[in-house]
Amino acid sequence: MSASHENNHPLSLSGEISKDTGVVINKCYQCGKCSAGCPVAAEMDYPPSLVMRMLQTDDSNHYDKLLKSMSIWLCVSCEMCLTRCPMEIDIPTLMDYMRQKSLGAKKTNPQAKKIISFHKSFLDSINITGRLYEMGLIVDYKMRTGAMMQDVLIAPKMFVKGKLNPVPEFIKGRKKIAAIFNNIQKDKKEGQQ
Amino acid sequence: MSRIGVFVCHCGENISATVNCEKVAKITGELKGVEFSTDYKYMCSDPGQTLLKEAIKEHKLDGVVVAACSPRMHEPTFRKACAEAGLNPFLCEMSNIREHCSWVHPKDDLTTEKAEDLVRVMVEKVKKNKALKSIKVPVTKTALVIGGGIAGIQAALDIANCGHKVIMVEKLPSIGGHMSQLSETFPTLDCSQCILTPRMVEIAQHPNITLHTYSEVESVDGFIGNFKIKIRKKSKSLDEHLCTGCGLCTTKCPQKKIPNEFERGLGFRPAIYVPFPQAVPNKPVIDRENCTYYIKGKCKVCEIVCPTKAIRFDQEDEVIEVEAGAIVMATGFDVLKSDYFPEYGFGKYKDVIDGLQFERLASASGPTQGEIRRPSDGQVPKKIVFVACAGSRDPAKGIEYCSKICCMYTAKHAMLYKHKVHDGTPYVFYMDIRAGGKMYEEFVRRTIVEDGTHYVRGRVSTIYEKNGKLIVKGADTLMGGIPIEIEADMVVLATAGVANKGAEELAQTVHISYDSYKFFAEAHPKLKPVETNTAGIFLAGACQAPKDIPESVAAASGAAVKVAALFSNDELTRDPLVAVVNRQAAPVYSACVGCFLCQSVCPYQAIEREEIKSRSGEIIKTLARVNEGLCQGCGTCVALCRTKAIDIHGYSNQQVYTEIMALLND
Amino acid sequence: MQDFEPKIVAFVCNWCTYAGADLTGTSRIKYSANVKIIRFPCTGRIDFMILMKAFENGADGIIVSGCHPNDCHYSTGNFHARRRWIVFRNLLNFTGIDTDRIQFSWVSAAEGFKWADVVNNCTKKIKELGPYENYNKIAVSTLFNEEGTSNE
Amino acid sequence: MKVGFYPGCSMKGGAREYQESVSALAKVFDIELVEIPDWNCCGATAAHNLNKELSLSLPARIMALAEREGIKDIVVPCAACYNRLSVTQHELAADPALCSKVASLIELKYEGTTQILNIIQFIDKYITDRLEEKVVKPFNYKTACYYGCLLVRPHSILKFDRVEDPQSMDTLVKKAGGDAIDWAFKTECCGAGMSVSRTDTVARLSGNIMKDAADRAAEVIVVACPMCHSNLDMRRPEINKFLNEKIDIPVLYISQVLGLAVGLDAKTLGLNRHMTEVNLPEKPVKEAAVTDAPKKVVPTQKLEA
Ligand SMILES: Cc1cc2nc3c(=O)[nH]c(=O)nc-3n(C[C@H](O)[C@H](O)[C@H](O)COP(=O)(O)OP(=O)(O)OC[C@H]3O[C@@H](n4cnc5c(N)ncnc54)[C@H](O)[C@@H]3O)c2cc1C
Ligand SMILES: Cc1cc2nc3c(=O)[nH]c(=O)nc-3n(C[C@H](O)[C@H](O)[C@H](O)COP(=O)(O)OP(=O)(O)OC[C@H]3O[C@@H](n4cnc5c(N)ncnc54)[C@H](O)[C@@H]3O)c2cc1C
Ligand code: SF4
Ligand code: SF4
Ligand code: SF4
Ligand code: SF4
Ligand code: SF4
Ligand code: SF4
Ligand code: SF4
Ligand code: SF4
Repeated sequence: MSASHENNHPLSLSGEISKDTGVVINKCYQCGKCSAGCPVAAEMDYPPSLVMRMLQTDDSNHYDKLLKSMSIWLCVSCEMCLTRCPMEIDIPTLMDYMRQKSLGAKKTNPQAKKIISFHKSFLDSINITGRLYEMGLIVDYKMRTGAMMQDVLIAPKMFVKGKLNPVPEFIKGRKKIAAIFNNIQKDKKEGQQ
Repeated sequence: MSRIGVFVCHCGENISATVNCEKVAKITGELKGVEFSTDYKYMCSDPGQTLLKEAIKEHKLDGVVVAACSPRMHEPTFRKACAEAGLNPFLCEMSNIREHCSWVHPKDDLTTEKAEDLVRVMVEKVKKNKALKSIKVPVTKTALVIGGGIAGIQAALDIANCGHKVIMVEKLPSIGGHMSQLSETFPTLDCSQCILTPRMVEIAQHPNITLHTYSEVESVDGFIGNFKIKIRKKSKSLDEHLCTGCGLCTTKCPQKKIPNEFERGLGFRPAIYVPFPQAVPNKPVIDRENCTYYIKGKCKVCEIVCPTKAIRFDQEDEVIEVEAGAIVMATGFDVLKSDYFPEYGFGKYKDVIDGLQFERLASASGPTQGEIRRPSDGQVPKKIVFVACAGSRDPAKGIEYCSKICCMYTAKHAMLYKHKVHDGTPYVFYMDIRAGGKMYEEFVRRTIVEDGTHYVRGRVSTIYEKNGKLIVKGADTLMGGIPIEIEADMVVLATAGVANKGAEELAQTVHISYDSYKFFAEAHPKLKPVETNTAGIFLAGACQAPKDIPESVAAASGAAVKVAALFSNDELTRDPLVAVVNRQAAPVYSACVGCFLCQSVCPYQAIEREEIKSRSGEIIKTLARVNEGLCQGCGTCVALCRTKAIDIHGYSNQQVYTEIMALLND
Repeated sequence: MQDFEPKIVAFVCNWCTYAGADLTGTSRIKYSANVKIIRFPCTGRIDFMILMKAFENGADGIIVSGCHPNDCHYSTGNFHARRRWIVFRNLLNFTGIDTDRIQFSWVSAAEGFKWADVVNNCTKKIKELGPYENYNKIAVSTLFNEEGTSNE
Repeated sequence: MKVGFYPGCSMKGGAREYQESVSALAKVFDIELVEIPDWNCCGATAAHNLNKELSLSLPARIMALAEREGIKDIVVPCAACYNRLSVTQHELAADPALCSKVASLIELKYEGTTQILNIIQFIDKYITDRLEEKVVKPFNYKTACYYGCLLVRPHSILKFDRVEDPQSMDTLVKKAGGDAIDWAFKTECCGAGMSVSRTDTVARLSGNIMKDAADRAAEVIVVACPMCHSNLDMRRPEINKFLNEKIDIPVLYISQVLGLAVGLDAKTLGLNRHMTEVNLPEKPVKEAAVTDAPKKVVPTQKLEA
């Protein structure tokens, strides 16, 4: 009985995303509660409920717009939307997914440069030392973004308060960490071929 | 059985065009036990039936097979004809050689052979048929109505006006239900009390109706036509015959600050109280949990002031037993309360209220005499937000369904607000507007177009208090989901309609089924909406699912007609195609081993326990017994019984096996 | 195998599929004459002894058909039938009974076309499978001695 | 008593005082915090924003190292790290294939047997029973407990406290003799990891939080997360600019509040390291300061099925 009821249609775009993320996109009934509670919805080009709607259309143009949007980068993963969604739709996971797709397809919004740079600098720091080296992170970030003057005023104060470490801490297993980064990188490349 | 008659019908040409009817008659006439066989042009016509009747008499037939159309069409016709000729109607069977044969196959030998097969099957089956008597059950022409809301009131009056007795049981001190709490009612804005109160009074005065308020059903035994019910009449601490309802006691009672349930906590009442001014009966009860005398052992002010000496502090609960032939469930619904909406601050902020509280504020007899004032400081709210679907359509919170009434009452609330606070601004946050009723959509449009209510399509995420205002954070999905914030003075949540708290237990007490939301379940969602799976028990109103007043009343009248139909005869006659548990001589008594698997699957609770006792009263064996009054003949129990102790008339194991063998072994 | 005319028995409920098959007739939709119907009050009445009896007496295929879920005239009979089937299918497979020869379907009183489809598809399938000669009576009798006749 | 300890990167840098106060507090209650040897960064927001496998591998390595040391309980004071570790544990438990993949990536055995405790769970498990008897200097201030996002969300995984209007930190503050106020922004987002890359957003979000606390006359804000702390404390100039007013309410870690209550001095607790000066006025110890009967708290629940 069961086999004949299974859906054998080729996967739609939203079906594909649902399969990859486990989030059933069509469950969203556009109530808007996510947008109402999202702390950054006001700054987003597409508030979370609209993101859901765009995914539901199965229209690749809309998906493309999302990959190029600021919304996916402005989302701070605060989980408020998921917490209050009547349908328990995991938007944060979708946001993670689209961020990674956006990077992979090199479609990132130019205005998101700062945010992405920060994340990248952050990961670089871990890659190199195994831990976050805040001073290094800031320097690296400034190099990437050219935001040389940002926060120059608080750095000395932080330093005085003992909040900025002048020298990075290297963990013993940092080679292991680098290996993790490498393995993942390798997997990715293989996956793409 | 060996004198069977076979009658093959041509149905004009409908059958004979593809089936060789004469041949079928001839061949099956040769079957063992067939005494007579013939074919005829129209078996169901008068001459056809006469042919059948005469053959029965002439050939002393003890079994009849009519090979013709679908039994769903003419089985009753031929069974009746048999009965008229003196043959037990259940010894007549039909072979469907039209719908299942001549109409669906081409004219060839195979088709005729199939017709022969089909006749042979029935010939063999009818040999195993038993003469059965229709089941007759006496009927007690009294109805029990549980619940005295508008649905119960309507059902009780309709039944009573048909001339039958009605016993009404209401849990609270007064009948009236939720409708008595409403201000004005959509879609016409009738004053709720004005249309309800006369009917409440009618209940109290109707010679056919006995009303038990402050009472609950404790147990229900028996079956359709013959229920036995125990009712617990809770003590009112009052001799109702002496009390004149003067109300003096209620004004003198020193306990004055008890939150008033009827006002949904927006007002207070004393310990001895009448729930609301138009209550029926209009006599007080003492709330023992809050009465000083019951708590501390002294006070008795009410007793002292009562001019008729009606107070009875030592009165005890009374359990009475009544008999009824039918039961109408009309226990209504409730709305979600409590801490269910922490994100909306419900229960935390005084000015976040529910729909029923708003009804009380809008009601001319309510705590504010009908003025919309917010509970915290009595100010008139200038900006008010209504939140629809609060809890409904919210799988995360466990309620997936639409509560159906809230779209309409929210539109009504916005309209009433606007009529009372002309310079106020009402907002409604909604997901969809469900206004599918007569004049409903027009009503909602009026709220929007004429009264200028702002409808915002989006769900509210959170509400918090800031400097005496309620900040409502919502979104406008018609604007792409942009977040919006409203600084409101008051918020009304259209909280979900849910089943009553004790609904599940009550359903178990009266033996009816309920759905996963604990609303009572109808027998069929389309064609038996007021019946339950238990014969003789009917549903009225919002105990089945959230319903508005028109629907509740319609269902109640529907249930009343079902009851009246049931009461229209002194006895119930039912098809005897029911299950039976086999019985044998002692010491076996029955093949039944008392596993009661059958009981667990019967959709109609038709299987009972029967104890076989020795002379000394010792229980020797416990068996299953089918209550003929309840069994609907589905046969599920038969399929389940491992020892084949239970069987079903008309589709017995023997009959079915015979049919299979006859069909396959030609 | 060209002229193999399989014997197929259909066990159907009175309220949905029997009425549906009536409608097939009323609509004069043609189907193969191999299938013959035995009427039951409800699919809930149909136990496995009945299916076995059919095989025992030489049926090549069986159709069991009743109301759609939630439409059962007796509200739950078809659920019991379904549950029983799920439990028993494995057992039947295990004892070597060809469960491919038993087809379950839902046909409502309005689905005249569907009934014809069900019958035709089943006939086609059973024709492909050929006559059921391997039916193993011994296996079945052991099965029922050990397990009783049915279970939920 | 020995308990595993994962400080996380920020407690080695920007949130140094959090580590100092947690350590000092543990010491008062004779608890030895054993730092997981050679721990690495959990990857924080960056990893799960950019790379899912990385975001699981980094926390998995931490827990695997702890397992290797035979550590059962790991205290993770940083709410962000706590969240990452818990979510990783949850996801790996749910997907054995993914779990073995990650184990091979980190080249360590991973079983998922450790118990991840946030700072409040740690205190509840090891300290609360003995807290009240040790209070020598009741923390007599109107306190707004700020939980932020990552301590309570997603509730389906963390299952910690009520997701709306949580109470656990309030209870601790009350036990320390404080007056935990009712306010509306307990779990609103402060801007999280956007501190550097979207300072404007952080100023707005954190500003709204500060404003509500100020409106309700809070004297202190208490947090349990270095990220929340840095946004509310370090970004105060930007916040004040956004609000166009000067709010100087200090932001303390819960460990500092309890530390003060049990008599530790400001220096030991690292109060001097905050960017917004901590100038709490001395208050006379009220007799029976905690008379308010605790509010009855009904947990958020689904309607019983
Ligand atoms: C805020 C609000 C506004 C509304 N406005 C409108 C409107 O404008 N127009 C409209 O058409 N509808 C309106 N409705 C809907 C209307 O209230 C219901 O349709 C109606 O009350 C249903 O009637 P009922 O008799 O089925 O149930 P109820 O009114 O709930 O009555 C049930 C009765 O049964 C009693 N009872 C319960 N359990 C037991 C028990 N175990 N034993 C004995 N007695 C028991 C109860 O005490 C009660 O008296 C509104 C509803 C709400 C919540
Ligand atoms: C497209 C569509 C789909 C639907 N789907 C569903 C569904 O899935 N589920 C559901 O529950 N409902 C459905 N409905 C609604 C359903 O059809 C109606 O609820 C139902 O048919 C109403 O029954 P009725 O007897 O009141 O009226 P009708 O079905 O209209 O019957 C009225 C009868 O009265 C006769 N009549 C009319 N005038 C006279 C006269 N002057 N004298 C004598 N006889 C007269 C007519 O010929 C007719 O036989 C659907 C309706 C439509 C249009
Ligand atoms: S809250 Fe959930 S259901 Fe509502 S719009 Fe957002 S994702 Fe969709
Ligand atoms: S997780 Fe992202 S989308 Fe969801 S509420 Fe937070 S910021 Fe908005
Ligand atoms: S109890 Fe006495 S005082 Fe009270 S209403 Fe009845 S008659 Fe009046
Ligand atoms: S005895 Fe009870 S009910 Fe009577 S007046 Fe005193 S408190 Fe009121
Ligand atoms: S009736 Fe309207 S408000 Fe009520 S649950 Fe349904 S859609 Fe929501
Ligand atoms: S008219 Fe029909 S389709 Fe339109 S809203 Fe009403 S019920 Fe829905
Ligand atoms: S009739 Fe059969 S199923 Fe029912 S109790 Fe007896 S043995 Fe069990
Ligand atoms: S035949 Fe059906 S209704 Fe009758 S007793 Fe058996 S299961 Fe119950």
